[in-house]
Amino acid sequence: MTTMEKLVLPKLGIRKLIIGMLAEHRFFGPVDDDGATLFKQIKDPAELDLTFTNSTVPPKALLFKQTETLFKFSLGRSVKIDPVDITNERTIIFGIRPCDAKSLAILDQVFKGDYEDPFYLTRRKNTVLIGLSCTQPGVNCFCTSFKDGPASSENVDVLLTDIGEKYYVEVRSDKGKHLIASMKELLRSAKAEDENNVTYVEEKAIAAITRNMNIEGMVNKLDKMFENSLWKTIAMKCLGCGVCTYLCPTCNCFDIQDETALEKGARVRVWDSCMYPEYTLQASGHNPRPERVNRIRNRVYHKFNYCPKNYGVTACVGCGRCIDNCPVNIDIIDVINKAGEAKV
Amino acid sequence: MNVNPYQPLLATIDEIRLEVAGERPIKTLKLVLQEEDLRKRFSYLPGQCVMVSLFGAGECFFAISSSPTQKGYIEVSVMKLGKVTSALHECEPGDVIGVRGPYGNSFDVDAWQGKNMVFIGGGIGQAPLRSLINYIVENRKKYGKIDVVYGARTSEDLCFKKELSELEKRDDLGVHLSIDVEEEGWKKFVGFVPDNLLQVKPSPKNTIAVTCGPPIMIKFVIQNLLKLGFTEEQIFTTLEMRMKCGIGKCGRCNIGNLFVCKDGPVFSYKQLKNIQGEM
Amino acid sequence: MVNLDKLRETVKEMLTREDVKYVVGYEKGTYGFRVSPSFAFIPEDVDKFIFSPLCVNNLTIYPMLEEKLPLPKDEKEDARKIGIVVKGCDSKAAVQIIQEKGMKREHVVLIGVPCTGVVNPRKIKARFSHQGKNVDVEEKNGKFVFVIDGAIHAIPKEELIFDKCKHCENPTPVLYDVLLGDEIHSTEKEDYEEVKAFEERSFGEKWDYWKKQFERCIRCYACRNVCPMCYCKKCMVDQLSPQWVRRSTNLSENAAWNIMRAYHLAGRCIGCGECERVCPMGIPLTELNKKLQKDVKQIFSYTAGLSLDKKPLLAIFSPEDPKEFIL
Amino acid sequence: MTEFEPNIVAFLCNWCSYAGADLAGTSRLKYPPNVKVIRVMCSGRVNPMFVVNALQQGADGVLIGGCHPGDCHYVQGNYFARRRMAILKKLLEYIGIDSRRVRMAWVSAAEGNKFADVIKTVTEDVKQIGPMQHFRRSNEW
Repeated sequence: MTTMEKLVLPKLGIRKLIIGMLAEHRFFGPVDDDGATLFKQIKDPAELDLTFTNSTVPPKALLFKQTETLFKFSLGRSVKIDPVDITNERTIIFGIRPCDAKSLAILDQVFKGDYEDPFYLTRRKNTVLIGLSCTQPGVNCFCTSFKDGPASSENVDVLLTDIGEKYYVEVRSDKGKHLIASMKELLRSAKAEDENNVTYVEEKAIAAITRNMNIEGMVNKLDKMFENSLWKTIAMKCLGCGVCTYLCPTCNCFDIQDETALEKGARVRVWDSCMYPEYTLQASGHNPRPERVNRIRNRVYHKFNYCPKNYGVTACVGCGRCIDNCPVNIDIIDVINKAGEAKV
Repeated sequence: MNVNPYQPLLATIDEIRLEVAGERPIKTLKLVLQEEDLRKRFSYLPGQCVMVSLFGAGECFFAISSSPTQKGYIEVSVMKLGKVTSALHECEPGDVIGVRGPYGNSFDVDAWQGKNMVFIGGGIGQAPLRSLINYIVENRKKYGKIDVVYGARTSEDLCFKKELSELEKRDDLGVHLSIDVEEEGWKKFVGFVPDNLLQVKPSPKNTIAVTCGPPIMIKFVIQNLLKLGFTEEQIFTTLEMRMKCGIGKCGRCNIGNLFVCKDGPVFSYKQLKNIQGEM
Repeated sequence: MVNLDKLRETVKEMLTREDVKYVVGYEKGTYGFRVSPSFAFIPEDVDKFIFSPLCVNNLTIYPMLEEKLPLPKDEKEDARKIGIVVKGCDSKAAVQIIQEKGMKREHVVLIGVPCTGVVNPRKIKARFSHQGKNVDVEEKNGKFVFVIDGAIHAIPKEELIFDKCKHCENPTPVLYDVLLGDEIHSTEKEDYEEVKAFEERSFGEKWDYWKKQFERCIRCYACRNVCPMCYCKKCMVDQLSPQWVRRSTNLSENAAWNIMRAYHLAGRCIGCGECERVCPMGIPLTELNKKLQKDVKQIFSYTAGLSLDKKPLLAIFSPEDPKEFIL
Repeated sequence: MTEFEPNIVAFLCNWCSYAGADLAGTSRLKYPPNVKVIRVMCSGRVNPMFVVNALQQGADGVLIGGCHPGDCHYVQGNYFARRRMAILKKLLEYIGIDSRRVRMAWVSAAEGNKFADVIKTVTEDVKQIGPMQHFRRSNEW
């Protein structure tokens, strides 16, 4: 989808733009929540904090909820299932970073397919993504390692880039076009000078990204090093907590459990982590992945070997959250680069 | 978009047969879907599985142990082991549970027509094989020589005893039962299933071997089959992993990049040989 | 803080002993002010070892994380010792685990490091949020000193120090096999000021505060997995039959988790602050731990991690235990 | 508006307080019907998780009944329970739960009256504090 329109929006207009959107949409944006930045529903543009680098919990949590009721049931002799009506309220996620938007494109592939996941896909269909380019990438950002950038707009409907006292507005999809149509009076068409500013801002942001992960030929390399000692070395440090998977925008693993209260109950889907031993523990006591080395190797292979084989895309967008939040500094860039250099 | 693949169809437990008593009890549940037309349209092939859910306890991924030739119902054989299976063992006929599926691939019964078949089962692993065996026995003429090699820890742990004894009476197939430990009154083979297989010594010519049982047994059965001259295309197995969604979304049942619930549970040894992953 | 050569020399010598499997210490991290646990199996691995005010990890977790898988018949378990570099607070964790018979004293070799306070990672990250390149930090006469792109930064300790170090009562490890550097005596006394202040608030105010914190918890269990005292084979939240805590994330289950996590550390938590450091949502978990630490000291005059032969708090009782609340 | 009737869950130790409750019943003593009894073999059996779980599932107050110090059938069960509950009450207070919701009582097998009084006091206190909404399970999904 090439860029349809190139416009600019004076910063003063952003408030009116959002108020216009708040009218008929549930509007989610980055909010400072006691030190952690989260995507929350807001009622007033003032609640937004647009100085954030990236949110602690990725916006994936708005579509693939951490706790989701699949259906309710009543127990007793006559069991009855009452399905949950999957809300299709129109939603806007404002301020989503290009890497998180790409992660949604990756998750689409998992939740589509021969069995479609109605919860995620209904919300996805009814959500408009208004991206915000990164002008100050984080310490561990490495989206440029995946031929993406802090201002790439493939996976958003509208991309805003802060170019000083204006926002450069790129409309990339019909959804975006439709949304912007009703607010045309706030926008003006972009001039050449704005174009230069955008390229300048983008290049400055790209230059600020110092970290690089070399994933050239990584799928084949990993095929050859399943038994390599690198995994054991990394696994020694790992605590097996769920931080890296819970905060990863491309992780989609979940658990399904029943919750009951005497004569009624519900089947609930919750996030799960392949780093927990119970993830693959069988009732017989057999566990195909009993040790941390099996689990951490599986997590790396899932993202850099299995997903490329199954869906043709590396399940990593370079957001750096797993690096920032790992208690023992297991650094996925360091891991993959070491895998690249390993003698096989 | 409102089809919810996680929502099961309601089914009634029509009949419960106790196959094995003792510490590791196994019961076969005969499930009948409540809705008439769904019951007719529910078609499956041997080897496919269903997610059986007991509301309030959870869900389990079971191989359908009845043959598709038996219309109007499906059977699953449940060994009492964990939270949901224990709850299933408390059920009585008439209870209502949930069924969704069929999931996974199946045994390639059409491609195997005209071939000799050898089935090597261990313990509860006989459940998916029973579906296949009964299906092939129903279409006996289409297949060559048939050998059923099945073993369990004790004679009491042998599942589907009645059916096996009927098969033993037939002259157009061989049944080779075994138990792990010597028991008084047991005249057949004593020892592990892989050793029993070596003793039966099926010829690999134009033969398909299908095995299912605990991972450790599958490992040695495959080794012995290779010793007997079977090639990797002739060896098939069904695998078991912890399952939650059954439709390839929840990520946990992977062996390498293959999902047991979607790309399996039936795998050829050729597939498994060059897939790197933990079973 | 400690002479690096002495540290590396001691560890190298330790690795030559046949009864030591490996030694776990600290090495430079991969970016900014990060430090990472480092495992030395052979003397060459030791060249990476460092010790600086950035070394916040409590390494006594590692003996507890070793998975003991069933071994094939002929193989014998490799029961050699594990060497661990421990600061003052870390050593108290080792003492408490040994006191609870979580591990045997002879299973670990403790390399004690007298510690004069470590940097709070959140504070230094807030001030230098875009520091990509790895930085070494040293402590010189009351200041944390480090160089970034040629510019020397010397920041008074109070501004960056970890809160637990402000009133540290045991800068010198309470248990060690070898001590690197001479003992440091502290006259500090933990006064639990913030805890006492918080206790004065009304029930409503207290619940509003904790309600907001518990709602933010995403139940990733990093606080559990980083804690040396959390070494149960099957944590209560992982039990399915009966299932005490549901896996869904809402105020009720999050509150139950946080309450029981804090409760299970009563008389056991030695205040290393790891749980709060690793919480991705920044929930002030040490406040709960310090509250119980204060009460347990006041009511039962019991402090965790100080003596090997004392019995754990909840494994003993005394007739003089408080009884006024009993009808 | 109907008056708030608290839900009290009582873990009564089999040898003393349960027998005391029995005696209160056989002697036809009047005491509020709000209590739901769970018999445990000893007050030392009560895991603080039981108390938190009860509060989650709708209890407004929890009572742990045990034998008088020295009478415990298992000699020290009640001493351990006393120490555990003292700590749990402190923790609950710190997060804003009035600790009069979690009570302990020594009731011997012969103290039917005392059992009735204990139930009255606990029910009155909890009725006065109000319903326990803090972290109750909504079960609404």
